[in-house]
Amino acid sequence: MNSNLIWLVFTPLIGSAIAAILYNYKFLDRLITFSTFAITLFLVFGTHVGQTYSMNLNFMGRMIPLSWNVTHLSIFMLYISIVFGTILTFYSLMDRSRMKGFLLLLILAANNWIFTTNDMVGFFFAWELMGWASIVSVLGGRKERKSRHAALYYALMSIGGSYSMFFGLFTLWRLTGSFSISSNLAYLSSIVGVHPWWVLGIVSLFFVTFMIKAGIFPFHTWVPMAYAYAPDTFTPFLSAVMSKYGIYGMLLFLPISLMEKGMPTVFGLPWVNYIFVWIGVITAVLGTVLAFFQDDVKKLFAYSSLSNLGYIVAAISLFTSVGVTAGIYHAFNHLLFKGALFITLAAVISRSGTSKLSEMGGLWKKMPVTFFTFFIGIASAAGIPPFNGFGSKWLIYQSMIKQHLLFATILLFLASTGAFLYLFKAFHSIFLGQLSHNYDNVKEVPVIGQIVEYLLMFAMIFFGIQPGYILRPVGLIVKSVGLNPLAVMGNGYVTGMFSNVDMPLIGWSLAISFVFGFILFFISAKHKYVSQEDNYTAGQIPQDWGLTPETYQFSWKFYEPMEKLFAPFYRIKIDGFFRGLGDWTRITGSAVKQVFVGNAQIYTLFAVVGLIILVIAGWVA
Amino acid sequence: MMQEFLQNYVYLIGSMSLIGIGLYITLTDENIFKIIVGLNIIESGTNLFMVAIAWYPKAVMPIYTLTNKLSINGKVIAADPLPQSLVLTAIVIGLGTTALALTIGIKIFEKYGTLDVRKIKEAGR
Amino acid sequence: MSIFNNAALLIGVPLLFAFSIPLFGLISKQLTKWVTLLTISFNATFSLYILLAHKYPSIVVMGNWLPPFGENLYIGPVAALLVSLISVMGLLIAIYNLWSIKKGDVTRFSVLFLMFTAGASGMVLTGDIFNLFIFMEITGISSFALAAYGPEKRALGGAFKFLVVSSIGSTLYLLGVTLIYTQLGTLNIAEIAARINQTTPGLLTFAGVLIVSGLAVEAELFPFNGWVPDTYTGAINGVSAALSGIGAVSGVYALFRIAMTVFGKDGTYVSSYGNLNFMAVIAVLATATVVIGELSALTQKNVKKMLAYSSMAQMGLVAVGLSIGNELGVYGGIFQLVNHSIAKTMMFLILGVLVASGVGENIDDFRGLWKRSPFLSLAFSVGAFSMLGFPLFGGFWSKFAIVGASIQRGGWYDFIIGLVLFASIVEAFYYLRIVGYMFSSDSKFPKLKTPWTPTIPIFILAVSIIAIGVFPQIVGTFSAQAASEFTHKMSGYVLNVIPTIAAH
Amino acid sequence: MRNDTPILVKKITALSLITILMVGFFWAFTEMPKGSSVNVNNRVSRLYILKNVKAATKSLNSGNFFAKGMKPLRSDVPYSPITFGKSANLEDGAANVVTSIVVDYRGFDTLGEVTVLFLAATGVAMLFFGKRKKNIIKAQASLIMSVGTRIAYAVILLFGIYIFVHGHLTPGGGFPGGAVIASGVLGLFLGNDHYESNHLGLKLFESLSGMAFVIIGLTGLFSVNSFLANFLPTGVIGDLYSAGFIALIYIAIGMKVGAELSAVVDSMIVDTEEEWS
Repeated sequence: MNSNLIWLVFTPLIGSAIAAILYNYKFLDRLITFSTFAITLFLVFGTHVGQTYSMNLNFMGRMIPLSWNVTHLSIFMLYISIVFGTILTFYSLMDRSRMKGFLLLLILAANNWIFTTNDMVGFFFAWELMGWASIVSVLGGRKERKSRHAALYYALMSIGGSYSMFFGLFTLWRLTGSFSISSNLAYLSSIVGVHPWWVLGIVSLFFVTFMIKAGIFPFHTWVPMAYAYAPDTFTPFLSAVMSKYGIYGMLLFLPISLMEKGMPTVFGLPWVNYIFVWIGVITAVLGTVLAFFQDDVKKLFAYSSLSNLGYIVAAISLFTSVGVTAGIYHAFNHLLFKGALFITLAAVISRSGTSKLSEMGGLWKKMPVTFFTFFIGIASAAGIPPFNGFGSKWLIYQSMIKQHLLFATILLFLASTGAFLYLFKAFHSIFLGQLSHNYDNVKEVPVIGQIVEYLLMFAMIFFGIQPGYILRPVGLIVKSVGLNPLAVMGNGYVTGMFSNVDMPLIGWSLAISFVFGFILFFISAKHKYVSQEDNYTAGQIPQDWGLTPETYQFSWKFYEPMEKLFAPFYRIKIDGFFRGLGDWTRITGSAVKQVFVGNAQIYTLFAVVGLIILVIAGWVA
Repeated sequence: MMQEFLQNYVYLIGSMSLIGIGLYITLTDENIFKIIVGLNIIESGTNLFMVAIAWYPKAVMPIYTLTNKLSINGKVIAADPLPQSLVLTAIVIGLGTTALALTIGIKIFEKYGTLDVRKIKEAGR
Repeated sequence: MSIFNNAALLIGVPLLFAFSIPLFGLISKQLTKWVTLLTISFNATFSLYILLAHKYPSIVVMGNWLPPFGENLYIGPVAALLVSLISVMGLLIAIYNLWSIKKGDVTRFSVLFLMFTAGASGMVLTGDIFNLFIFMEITGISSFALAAYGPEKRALGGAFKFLVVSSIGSTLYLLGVTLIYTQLGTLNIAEIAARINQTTPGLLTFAGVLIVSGLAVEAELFPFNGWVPDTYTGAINGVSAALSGIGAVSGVYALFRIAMTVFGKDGTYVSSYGNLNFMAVIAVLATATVVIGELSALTQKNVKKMLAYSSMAQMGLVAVGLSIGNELGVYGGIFQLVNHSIAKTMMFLILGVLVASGVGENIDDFRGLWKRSPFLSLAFSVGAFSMLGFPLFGGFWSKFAIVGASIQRGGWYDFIIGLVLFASIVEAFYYLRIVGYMFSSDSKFPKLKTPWTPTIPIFILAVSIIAIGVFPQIVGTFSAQAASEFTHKMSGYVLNVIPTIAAH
Repeated sequence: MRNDTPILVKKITALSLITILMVGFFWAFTEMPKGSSVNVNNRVSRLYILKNVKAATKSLNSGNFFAKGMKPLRSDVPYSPITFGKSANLEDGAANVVTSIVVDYRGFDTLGEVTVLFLAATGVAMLFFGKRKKNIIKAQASLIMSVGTRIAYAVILLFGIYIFVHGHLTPGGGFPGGAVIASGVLGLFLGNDHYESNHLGLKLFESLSGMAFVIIGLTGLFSVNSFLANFLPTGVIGDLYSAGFIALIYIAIGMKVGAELSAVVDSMIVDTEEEWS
C-alpha cells in the first residue's frame, strides 16, 4: 500500500483547480502549472517498481476496486513524460500562446493515472480525461476558426475511439467479471489458443483506440490538423507525450501475441503482427510523403511525428527483443527531439508571427540559440549519429532485417531519406537563406526559453552519445514483458544484432570535423550580407521578371519536381472517408428532421401509427 | 340472440365507434376547433366504455334507498360503482382540458389569424 | 410495511398554498412568486429529509383505508430520490422565476408552476394506477398552460400540439387502466403487480400496449413525441427547463413503474405476462428516439430547438438504460435521469438569461460569448460536457453504467448500444460546435450584465454537476437502491405495500 | 405524411388506421368479461358497496385476505347487512355508494380532480389575462331573456346548492351542483348586456373553498393520523346529517366548482387585450 501513487493523481488535480481559479492571471497560472509538474516529478522520485495501491470506488452500491501498480514500463513512461512536461511548462512561463495551464495539469493527472493504473475503470476514466482535456486545449490555437475545426475533428475521432474501448472493456468484464488489467490480460492470453478470433476482436477494439490516439495509419487524419492548429506551446506536449499513450496501450496488449500458437504466421510473425508491421510502415511512408510539401511548418512536423510513430509501431509489432527495445527507445528519442523541435518552432512562431515556411527565412542570425537547437533536433530526427535519433533507427532496421522483412525495411529506409529531405526543407526555409525585411526586428527568445533550449540541446547530444542510460531501463522493460533484453555493453554503446556502435567515438570524430569546418569557415574569404532582392540577371532585377519577395523566397515551391512525382499520393484522401461519413450524417440529420413537421394532426397520426404498430406486434407475438 | 348481442356488445361498439369517429375527426379535419371537438368525442367514448364495464344486465343502481337493496345473501347485485366514480373524475378532467384547449384555440386565432392547424408553425424547422 | 402518513404533506401543503395563492395575489403579485418558492422549498426540505434520514421504504395511507382498498403513496428509494430531484429542480427554477416572470399574470403563473411541481411529485409518489392518471393530468394541464404563457405566438402553437397529443395519450392510458380493472377488479399498483399473471394474456397485452403508448407521450419516446420540439421551443425558457427537468422525469418514471413493476417478472429482464415483452418494445422505441433526436438536432441552428431535440434524445437514453433491465442498467438509467435533469434545466435557464439580455437564440449569436459572459458560457459548457459524458462531470458515470449494463446483458443490446453510441458522437458534434463558438474571440459586442438572482440556480446546478462527477456516490448510492427496487418487483415494491399478499 | 398531403389521402389513411385500431380493440374485447358475466363480487367495489373495508383490512392484516396464488378472497370478508335509515356508525355513512367512493374511499382522486379543474380555470384566466375591454354587444338580449335569467338565477342557485348538499344521498354532488350554479351565471351573462361578475368574490370563494378541502384533509391527518380521513361520526345512513365529512367536502367542492366555472365563463366571454410591455 503506497498512497503516494494516488497523490500522483491528486496533486495535479489540486494544482489544476488552483490554476483554473487563477486563470485570468496568466503568469500565475503558468507558474502553478510548472510547480505542480515539478512537485509531481518529486513524487515520481519516490515511486519505484512494484508499488501497489488499491481503493474501492462505490459504484452502484457495489465496490469496484481501483488499483495501481507500478511496472518498469510505467515508471519509464512517467519519468520521460513528466520530465519533458516540466521542461515545457518552464518554457511556457515566458510564452504568450493561449495554452491553458489547468488543462495541461488535468492531462498530467490522467497521464500519471494511465501509466500506473491496473484497472480498466481507472484507465478508461483517465483516458477520457486526457482526451477531453487535450481537445479543449487544442481550441486555443492562433487561427481560431481552424483550431475549432481541428478540435471538433479530433474530438469526434477521440470519442469514437473511447467508445470502442468502452465496448472492449465491458466485453472483457462480461467475460471475466473483473476490471483488473493484469488479470484480464492473463485471461486473454490463456484463451488465445482456444478462441483466437474472440481475443482478436476484443483486442482490436482496444487497438482502435490506441491507434487513434497515436495517429496510426487509417486514423491519422486528425493529427496534422490538431497539431498544426493547437496552441504553439501545447503542440510539443501533444506530439512528444500524448502520442505515446497509444504506444503504451499497445505495449500492454502485445504480449498476448506471444501466446498465439494457433495463428498462421508470415515470416515467422503471427499474421496480426505482420499486418501491424505493415500498418506502421505505411504510416511512416505516408507521413514522410505528405510532409514534403507542407507549407505550414507545424503541419510538416505533424506529418513527421506521424512517420516516426509508424516506425515505433512497426518495431514493437515485431515483438522481438530488438524490436521492442528499438520501439521504446525510439519512443523516447522521438519524445526528446520532437519536443525540442516543436518548442523551437513555438519560439520561432511567437517571434515571427507566422507558421508559413514561405514567409520565413534567414532567421538564424536573429535567433542563434534557437537555430542550434533546431539544427540538433533535425539532425536527431534524421538519425544522424551521434545525436539521439540514430541509435533507435539503427535498431529498428536491424530488427526488421532480422525478421527478413526486406521490402518493409527498404520502404523504411526510403522514408528516412524522405525525412531528411523535408527536415532540410524546414531547416533551410526557416533559418537559412535571406532574411525577409519583416523580421528585421525579431529578437532571440527570452532567457527562460534560452535555458530550455540549451537544456534540450544538451539532452539530445548527451543521450545520443550515452545511450546506455536509456537502454538499461528499456532492457528492464523488455525483460518484464517476457523477452530477452539486449546486452548493454556500456553507457556509450548501442548493442545491435550484428555489431556495436561506439557512440562517443562517432561523436568525437564528428566534433573534430566540425572544428575543421569552422576553421575553414573563418580563414576563408570574408562574405558580404546582401538583402533578398539585391540581385540581378542579365541586367534585370528580380522585380523585372515578376518576382515578389514571397515568390523569391527559397522555400517557394521548394520541392516542386518531387511534388509532381508524388502527386498520386496526394489524391489518396483517407480523411475523405471520414468527411464523407460526416456529410452523410448531416444529410440524414436534415432528412430526419423533416419528421417533425410542426403539425399537431400529424403528430397525432404518429402516435396512432405507433399504437397500431404496437398492437400488431402484440397480435403477432 | 339479439338481446345477448345487445347486452354484450352494444355499449362496447358504441364507445369504440365514438373513439373511432373522434380519432377520424382529429386526424383529418384541419380546423382547430373541430380537432378539439374530436378530442371531446374520443373522451366521451372512453367514458362510455368505462360506464359500460360497470354495468351488467339486471344490475340495480348502487345507492342505498328504502326500496333498493344492493346485495342479496351476500351477493352484490348493484352495478359497479367504482368505474362510475372514475368516470365522474374523467369527465371533470375532460372538461378542464377542453376549456384550456378552447382558450388556446381562441388565442391562436387572435395571434396567428387562422384556425388551420397546418399553418400553426414557425418557419425554419 | 412502515407507515409514514406525514409524508402526505408533500402533496397537501402545495395544494393548500396553490389554492391560497390567488388570495396572496390580492396583496401583491410579486409576493405570489415568493409563496411558490417557499412552498417548494418546504417540499424540497421535506423530501431531502426523507431521502437522507432514510425514511423509506414506507407508505402513506390516504383516508385511513389501507392498500389495496384505498389509495396510498409509496415512498421507495426511487420515489424518494426522484421527489427530491423534482422538488430541488422546482425550487431552483422558482428562484429563476423570481427574476424572469415579471409581466403577464404572475399570480396564476405561480399557481400553475407550483402545481406542476407538486403534480410531478405526486406522479412519482402515487401507488394507485388511476391516481397516476390524475397526477398526469395535473402535470399535463399545468404544463399546457405554462407552455402557452408568454408574449410570443409560437408558445401557443407548441402548447396546442402538446395538448392534442397528450390528450390522446391520456385517453389511451385510461382505456388501458380500465381493461386491467375489468380483469383484476382493483386499481392498486401493488396488487395489480402481484396478480398480473391472473389475467387473460391477450387482453393484458392490449392493455399494456395502450398504457405504454399513453405514457410514452409523457416520457418523450418516438413516435409519441412529436410535440417535444415545438413545445420546448415555444415555451419561455423557465418553462422549458421545468418541462425537461421535472415533467420528463415523472413521465419516464411512470412508464417504467408500469413496465417493470406491473408487467415485469420478478428478477428477470423481461416484462411479459402478456404476449409482448414491453421492455424490448421500449428499448426499440428508446433507441429510435435517441437516434432520431440526435440526428434532428445535428443541423439545427436554433440553440433552443437544438436543446429540445437533445432533451428528447436524452430521455431516450434514459429509457434505453432503464429498459436494459438489469441492476446496472437501471442504475445507469436513473443516474442519467438525474444528470439530464440537472444539466438540461441549467442549460435552459442559461439560455433564458442570455435571451433576456439581448443575445439571440441562434448559434451565431453565441460567438465569442466567453468574452461577454464568462460565467454563463462556462456553466453552459459544463452542462454540455456532462451531456457528453466528459469525465469529472456527472454524465460520465451514467453513460459508463448504461453502456456497461447493455454489454453485460449482451445479445441484441450490443446492437442497440452501438446505435446509441453512434448517436452520442453526433451529439458530441453539435454540443462541441456550440462550445467552440462560445470560446471563439470574434465578438464585437460589449460585456453582458448578468443579474444575480438567476445566477444562483445556475451556479448551484453547475457546481452539483461537477460534484456528482467527482463524487458519483452522491447520486450513486441512491440510484443503486432505486435499481434494486425496480429490478426486484416483489421485495422492492409489492411486499412493502401489501406485506401479507404472499403469506402462503 | 406531410403538411401538404391532399385531404383525400389523409382521409383514406385515417380511415384505414382507425379500422385496424378498431379491429384490434374488438379482438381484445372478445377476451373481456361479457355483459352477463361481469361479476362485481370479484371486484374491490364489493367491499365499498357492503362497506366492510375495515373488516377486510383486519383480515388482510391477519394474512387471510389473499389465498394461495395471491387470489383475493373478497367474498369471504364478513359483512353486516345495511338497512337504509337504520344502520348507524358504519365505516362510511353515504347512502350513495358512488359518492362514498368518490369522496371517502378514493378521496385523494377527488382532491386531484378539483385541482385539475382549478388549474384549468387558472390556465384559462391566465391566457385571457389583460386589460378588459368593454363588453361588445353582439346580440341584444330580449326583455324576457334578461328578466327570466335573473329570476332563474336564484332558482338555479338554490337547485345547485340542493344538489351538492344532498350529494351523499342522491345522485349528484359537488361537481354537478357547481356546474349548475355556473350555468346560472352563464345565464346572467347572456341575459344582461353589461353584466360584470364580482371577481373578488369569485376569487375568495374559489380559494377559500379549495383551502377548506385541503384543511379538512389535513385535519384528518392530525386527528386520525391519515390525510383525508373521516374524523366525524357517520351517523345513520340516509340521514341528511350523516356520512361525516362527505357533506362538508361536497359543499366545499360545490362552491369551488361553481366559482371556478363561473370564472371560466367570465374569462371566455369578456374580451381582453394582452399587455406584455
